[in-house]
Amino acid sequence: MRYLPLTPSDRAQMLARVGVNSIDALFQDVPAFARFDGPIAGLPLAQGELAVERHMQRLSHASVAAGSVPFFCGAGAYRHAVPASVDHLIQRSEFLTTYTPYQPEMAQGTVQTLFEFQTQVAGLLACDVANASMYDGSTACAEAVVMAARITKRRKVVFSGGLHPHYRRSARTLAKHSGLDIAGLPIAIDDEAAVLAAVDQDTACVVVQCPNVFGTLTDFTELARAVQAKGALLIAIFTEAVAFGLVKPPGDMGADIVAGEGQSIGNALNFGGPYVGLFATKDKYVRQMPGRLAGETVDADGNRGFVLTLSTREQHIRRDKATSNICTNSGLCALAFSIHMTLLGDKGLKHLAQLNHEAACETADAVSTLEGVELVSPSFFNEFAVRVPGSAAKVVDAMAAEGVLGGVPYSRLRQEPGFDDVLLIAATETTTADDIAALADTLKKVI
Amino acid sequence: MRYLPLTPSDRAQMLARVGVNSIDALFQDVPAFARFDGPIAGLPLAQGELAVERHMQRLSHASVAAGSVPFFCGAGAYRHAVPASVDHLIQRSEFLTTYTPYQPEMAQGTVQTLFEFQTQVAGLLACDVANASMYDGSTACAEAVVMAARITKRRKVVFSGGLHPHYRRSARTLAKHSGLDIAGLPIAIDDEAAVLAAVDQDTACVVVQCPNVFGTLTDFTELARAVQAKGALLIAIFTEAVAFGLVKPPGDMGADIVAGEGQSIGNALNFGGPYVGLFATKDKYVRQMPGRLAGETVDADGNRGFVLTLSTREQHIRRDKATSNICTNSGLCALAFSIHMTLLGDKGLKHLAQLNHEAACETADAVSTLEGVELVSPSFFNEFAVRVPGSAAKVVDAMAAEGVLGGVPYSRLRQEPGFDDVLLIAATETTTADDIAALADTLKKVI
Amino acid sequence: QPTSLIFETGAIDRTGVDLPPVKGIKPRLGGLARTSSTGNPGLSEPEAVRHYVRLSQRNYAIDLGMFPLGSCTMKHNARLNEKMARLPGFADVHPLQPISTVQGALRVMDELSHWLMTLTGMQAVALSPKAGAHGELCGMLAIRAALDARGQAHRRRVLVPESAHGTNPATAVQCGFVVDEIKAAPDGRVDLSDLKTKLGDDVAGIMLTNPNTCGLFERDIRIIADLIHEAGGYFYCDGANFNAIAGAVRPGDLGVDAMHINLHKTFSTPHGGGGPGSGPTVLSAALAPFAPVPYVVKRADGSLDLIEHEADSDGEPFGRMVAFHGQMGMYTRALTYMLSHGADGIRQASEDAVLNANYVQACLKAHMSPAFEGVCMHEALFDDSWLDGTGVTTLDFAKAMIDEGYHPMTMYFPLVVHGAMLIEPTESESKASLDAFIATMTSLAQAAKSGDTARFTGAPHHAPVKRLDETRAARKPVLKWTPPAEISQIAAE
Amino acid sequence: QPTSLIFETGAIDRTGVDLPPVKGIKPRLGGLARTSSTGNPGLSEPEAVRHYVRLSQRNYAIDLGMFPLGSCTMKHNARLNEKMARLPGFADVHPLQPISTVQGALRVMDELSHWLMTLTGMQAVALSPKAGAHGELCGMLAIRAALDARGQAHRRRVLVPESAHGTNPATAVQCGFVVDEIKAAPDGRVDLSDLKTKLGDDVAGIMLTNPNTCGLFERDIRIIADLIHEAGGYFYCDGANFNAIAGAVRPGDLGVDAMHINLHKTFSTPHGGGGPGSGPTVLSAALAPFAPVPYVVKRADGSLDLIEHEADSDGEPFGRMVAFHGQMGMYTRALTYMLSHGADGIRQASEDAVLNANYVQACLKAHMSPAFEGVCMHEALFDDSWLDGTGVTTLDFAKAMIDEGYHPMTMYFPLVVHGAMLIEPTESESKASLDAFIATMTSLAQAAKSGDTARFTGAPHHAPVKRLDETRAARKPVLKWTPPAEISQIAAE
Repeated sequence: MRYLPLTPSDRAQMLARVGVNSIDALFQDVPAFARFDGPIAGLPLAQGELAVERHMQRLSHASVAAGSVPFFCGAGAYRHAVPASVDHLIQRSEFLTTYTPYQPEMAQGTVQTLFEFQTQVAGLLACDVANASMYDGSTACAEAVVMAARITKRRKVVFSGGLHPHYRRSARTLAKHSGLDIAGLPIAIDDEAAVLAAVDQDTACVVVQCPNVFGTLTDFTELARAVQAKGALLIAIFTEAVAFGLVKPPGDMGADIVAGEGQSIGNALNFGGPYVGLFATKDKYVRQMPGRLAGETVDADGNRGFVLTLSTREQHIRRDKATSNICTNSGLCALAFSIHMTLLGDKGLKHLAQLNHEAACETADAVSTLEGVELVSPSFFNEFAVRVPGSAAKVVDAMAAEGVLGGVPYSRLRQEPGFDDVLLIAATETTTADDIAALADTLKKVI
Repeated sequence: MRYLPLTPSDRAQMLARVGVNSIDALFQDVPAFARFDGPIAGLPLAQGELAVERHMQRLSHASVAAGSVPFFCGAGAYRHAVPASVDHLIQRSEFLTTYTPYQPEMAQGTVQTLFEFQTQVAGLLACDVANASMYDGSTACAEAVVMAARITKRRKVVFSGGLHPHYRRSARTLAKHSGLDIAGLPIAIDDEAAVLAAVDQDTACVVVQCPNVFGTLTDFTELARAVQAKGALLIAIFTEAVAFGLVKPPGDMGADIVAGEGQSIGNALNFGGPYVGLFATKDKYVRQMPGRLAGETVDADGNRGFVLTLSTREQHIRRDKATSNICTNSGLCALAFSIHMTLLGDKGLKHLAQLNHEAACETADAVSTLEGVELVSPSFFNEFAVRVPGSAAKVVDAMAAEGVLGGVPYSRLRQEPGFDDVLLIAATETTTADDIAALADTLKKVI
Repeated sequence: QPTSLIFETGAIDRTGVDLPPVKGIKPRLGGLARTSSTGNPGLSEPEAVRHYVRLSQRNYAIDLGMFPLGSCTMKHNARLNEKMARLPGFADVHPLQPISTVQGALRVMDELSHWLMTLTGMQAVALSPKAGAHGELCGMLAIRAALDARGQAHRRRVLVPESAHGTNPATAVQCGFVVDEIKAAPDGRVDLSDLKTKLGDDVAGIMLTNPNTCGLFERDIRIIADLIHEAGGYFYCDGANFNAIAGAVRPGDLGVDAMHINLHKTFSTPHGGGGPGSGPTVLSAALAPFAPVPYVVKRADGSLDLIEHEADSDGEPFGRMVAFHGQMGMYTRALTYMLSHGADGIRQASEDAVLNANYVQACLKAHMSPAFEGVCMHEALFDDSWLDGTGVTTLDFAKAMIDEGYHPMTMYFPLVVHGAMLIEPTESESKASLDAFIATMTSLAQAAKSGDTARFTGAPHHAPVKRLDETRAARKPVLKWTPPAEISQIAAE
Repeated sequence: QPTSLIFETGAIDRTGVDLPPVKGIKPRLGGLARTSSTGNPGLSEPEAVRHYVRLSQRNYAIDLGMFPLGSCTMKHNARLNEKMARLPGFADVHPLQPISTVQGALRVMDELSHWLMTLTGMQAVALSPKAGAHGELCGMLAIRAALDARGQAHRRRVLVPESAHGTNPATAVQCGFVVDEIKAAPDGRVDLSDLKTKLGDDVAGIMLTNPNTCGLFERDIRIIADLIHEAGGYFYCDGANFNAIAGAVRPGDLGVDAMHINLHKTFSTPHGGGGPGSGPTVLSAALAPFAPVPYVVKRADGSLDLIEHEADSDGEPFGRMVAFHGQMGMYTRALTYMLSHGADGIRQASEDAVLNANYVQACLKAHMSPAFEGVCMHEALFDDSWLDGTGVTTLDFAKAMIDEGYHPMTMYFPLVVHGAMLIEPTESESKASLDAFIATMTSLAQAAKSGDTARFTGAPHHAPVKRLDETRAARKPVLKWTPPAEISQIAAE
């Protein structure tokens, strides 16, 4: 077996050194009834690289790759062009096959890149401080909610109707079992600010999203002040990080905690994962923040170095008193994010965001002029919602049959009366004029 | 421009430091008539990564990839499965973006791998010594011929009729202009040993091939003795390095110089290049060998280290007295070869060779039983020749139209009366039973 | 050459990407345009590549040498797995494409599920958890959902051995449980009598690692499972050490109700400096109805479907843990690993891992003090009693290993052993590699005993940096780069 | 941890590949089965990966820092180029597939040819040469074929300036020419009067590098071209330094008849530790009929064809230089580079390369002695007169640069300058990088002058190995590994 260096003679020598006759002697503590004689049945035996690759290639070909067709899906995951150097660099052995940097003296590469990542994320979101990443945007949202409850020592959570349903559902799962009460507001295309009405003296936080799941942009500045005046925290969620090259960032609106998805920058679609959760907050809340943090320090010679820090918040030190049970971040995805950000810089990011917005504007014009199609997002960045005649899910399936991946029906995220006809359409810098024409033609044909 | 770090303000500062007003001042020695004001006309301007990738993808799609169809082409280039780790490792910055190891203290990675490569090649070919690679098999063959002339101080070169026509033609080009006389024997499927009859007191070397271009295997042991008895050298050529996992290697037959193609191990088809020429000889001829050599030495502390050596043979030292004008080897392809060899080991190589031979035997059985198809190679490793009714080139084109790349017509290599109907068919470990069935079915259909 | 931060070398007007010109279309941002700078400088591509390549060389990695990290399982990461994960049918597929266009991706999930259920002997698997701790959360939430479904919401006490990973108690608390610790017996295993005294009708279950964090197989595992089940609780098994028994023993046969599987340990998806991981959770028949969405089901015509919305009626699953469907990129890598090894190779890997650990223990026991007698599983555990009087601590010893070119072993864990040193070589190390490691450890041990304390207390001496001041970092945290101008401004104020 | 050879760590019965079982088919080898061992041991994949990753870290690379190597042009190698070269339509295509199935590959060759001809202002291009020296061979063979065709086979003398690359005289000799050296004038350029005395009716042509190897543009290039043409010879231009003028000046306008282009220099295909390179040769109208096969032609229907067999009648091309069609993998990388830069970017790159060299020269001229007055092109050339009396040689100085984290500049070349140090920063270096380099060079120069000779003569001190004994290696060459048993046997005999 190509991955196992021991030869039969190695094994014999080593067993002799251990002083046992057979490998079975090392499994002596396993109850006899549970021991197998040979390989477990029902599974294939070892295969060479060529055979395995053939199998995986067959499976790969059984899906439609986004890049092979006109493509307009978003709703929390976005197809962007990632420079080739990003994927090359994250595959370097020293990044790919290293461990969590608990031994910082031999992991400065990882810790310094995390420190740079934190700085970039804080800058992007206009927040005081960011952590070294979370699993993804949805779990970051869930952690933000329980963090707000910890800070405020209150038990009620208010979700806006514009929040991505998967985020709402994931946060609800964690919050409910942390003993919190959930107040979910009705689904609404443009009513983020309505959360204020639901805030009372029990409210730990309100959770809003911008751009929201329908693409709508809302300025939370006033809302944040009002919420904070009632002793609650404003949590601002996002699913498209590229937006903040062009759109006012949540930190500039006064959000207390900002959490969202960083996949758009540096990371592929990957059928939903792995992604990279971004998480930022105000300085004053840093010790209540979940997840890893890299910090600057000095070594014994006084030279600058970086370490993981504030780990007394974490499970491996605090056990049942930890701020979270998390013991993994999304390190390599965070590195990809950071490298892509470094290549973009402020200038490139703004340019990229502009291209995204223009592609979406052109797409919106092309589809909203079709008979029966109504643009319902009052404002948007690179994704917008339209209402189509009948079921959006059926329209999407019909377009797929024509070779166009024309967007995501809202019903895919949440089955809600009155929203069956809502179709979410995203465009990015990868969208071409031909793609837009194909979308409009196909949409016209199938409705 | 993403690859150019200087900003406009950098340029202005630097021009000031140099003490000139503009970049044009630095081009002052260029005659005015030859200077352009702006970009040269007739070429596109800079494009982003996405646009370039789209263009190259379009070009890529305009060819039929070997892996996408039943595939039986050989004739000097072979499709083998290369482990994923090989391509990963050669893309490491430290291998990919480093220079010729003229400063060995900061290039031990490269020089040591070349030393290991030389050892592996010498072992594979059963020769005393191998160099650090040549451009490819055909140029290695050409260099072998002029090296033999240098050693023997004779002027006549005898080419067997089983030598790959491209090799014969390339060697002829160099030999002719080095003042040598060429004696090319008639094309023959199984007549390698006939070269002996052409040897006289003027003969520097005879050039034979095993497996030859028709797949035929010949034992040169007696021939080598006879040729050497006449004061000439035997040069043994090969185009499929995997063969020597199963076939008696030329060193074991007493060849004086062995040269051939190493592409099969570690390297892709690449439409013909880059490949990696293997070159080996007897110890006594080492100072007449062209190309780079890595050798063992010690450093100032007495520790083992490796350097390029015997460079007094080379052009950068000897100029017009050099053994060759070569100043490049095929370093990265040699590294790929060496890594793949390291993974295979003697055991894996023999196993791989066996699989190749068996695939070829099965393919030969499947096609030679077809009405009108005659197997003409008396023996073979993983490639054999058949005669088909009419033009082999037309048969191949007809099969291609059916989606099968069914081999190489000999006429593609050399247009020779009596050989129009010869088709060369190669199989490797990548050939499946389905591929063989498709070849037989399609061949039957088109003849 | 020193390693600067990108903020020190980059420029705010420089970029390493080329993009087509913007068209100047009238924005539809509802007036919400960004006015502030991100403050993030750009680098040209050559500068960026050099920055990250240089930084990478300040890391140690499994491709450079051994990580004898108990409980963390740093094994070889095959490049084939990386290549497969990047195939367009996996990497370039959107999670919300129509189901008809993602059949290949669903097949990956379905095949992976089959492997996981077969290897564990369990009835169901929830793939979506994003990491080991997230998988624990999944399993404990399923237990809570099952208890609630049978009207036993009062069962809120979870038994956790004192040797457990920190994630165990943290997870239990995050699910609304309270933690009750079980003592360890002198042989490093669960103290059965202590366990018995802790049982009661408020017990929700037990969280147990097997092989446990002392590297020992819990001989009484079936008895423990039966006791818990008789008491009305569920048996959660922490799967971090599944790699010791994968292919050889099925946890389902031992009475386990839920277990997460670290794809990044047992099935070798790369650690990547701390993630992304993946923590699918297998479930017994009793807990199977409480799996979260999404999950893959087979339709009558053989095609696959994805259930993404919670059922309304029976089962009452606890909901959704994450957006989309989990770590597809890890599924493809793990499946590639499984297909490569096969059932036979996975078993052989487990056996080699156990053999390697026992070999290390046998060779080092004359120089260091094993925490427990007898053979171990895939980890060899030592305490620090052999360092008594040397003036060298476990930490010092670990840092000195860095100077010898090794990543330190896991230290001070499990907590039940004083100054613990937990060594897990994994099956990826050759005998020659183990012999070199053993020679180094032996020589270090001799140096420690011979009074050469400076070699240890000052270590590392030969790493890219000297020992870092972690206390200073935590006391006044500097968590992002601040422009020098701003720093001096703050200082001046 | 020391770096062993694979022969020391591998085992003859170990392998790092898994292959399906053989079937036991009766062999058809004509009795020619191998009986000897190759002697090559195998490594499992984890061992092999670790071996090569460790070894790689003993290399310096452009991704780690600057290579100020005059004439060798180590610039940034974009990863996009690597990615494109691996697309299946380029990498997984056989050179002898039917022409109808390789239209995309031929398009790459056709587009690359268009770029090369347009940038050089030449009429034809032979793509197949495998490297720069091979391209020289191609150009000189074309000249020989042209001379033969016009019945002037007696023209066998080739004029080569004494500052030329070693490949120039070596190539000329390999083509059956004799070499006649031309002196350099005090300003570092061709001595026109010496040239004139060397002309005659046995002159085949001149081989000239421009910008020349002193980093200077040959001002009189057009005069030289005219003189050679009037004398009945051809003008071969060594294109190694084309990167100084690409996109700004067309060699065809200067009277060049043939020039090879190093795709691995000017167009940034990676050096790979010494190859593979690629050396397409552009030809003037006079030499175009003498291009070797193969070449791409356009058919009436717009599709492409490949001419692979020599014409029989007119032109009498000199034949074929290589099997198949040259370095496709390099064509795709170079074309990707060209498309990325565009005509504007290529010009800008040349200008930046020249600016960077002049900046280095301007900053260092106070500390080191420039070989010539005035501005330079893309290389700054210094002699060693400033080291007089310090006891430090150019070689020592170069080795000391290694300790500072830099690859040495090109040294002792060109031969016309004593103790030459030829510095080519390329356009890939940022101003910050140049400033750091200048500071290091300045400080080293001051150290040399201050008498700190040990720092230089013992250098390198901080590389993976100390200075290596090259004499010993050449005196009794050890060119492959021999098993210790064999060595002791030899010693015993």
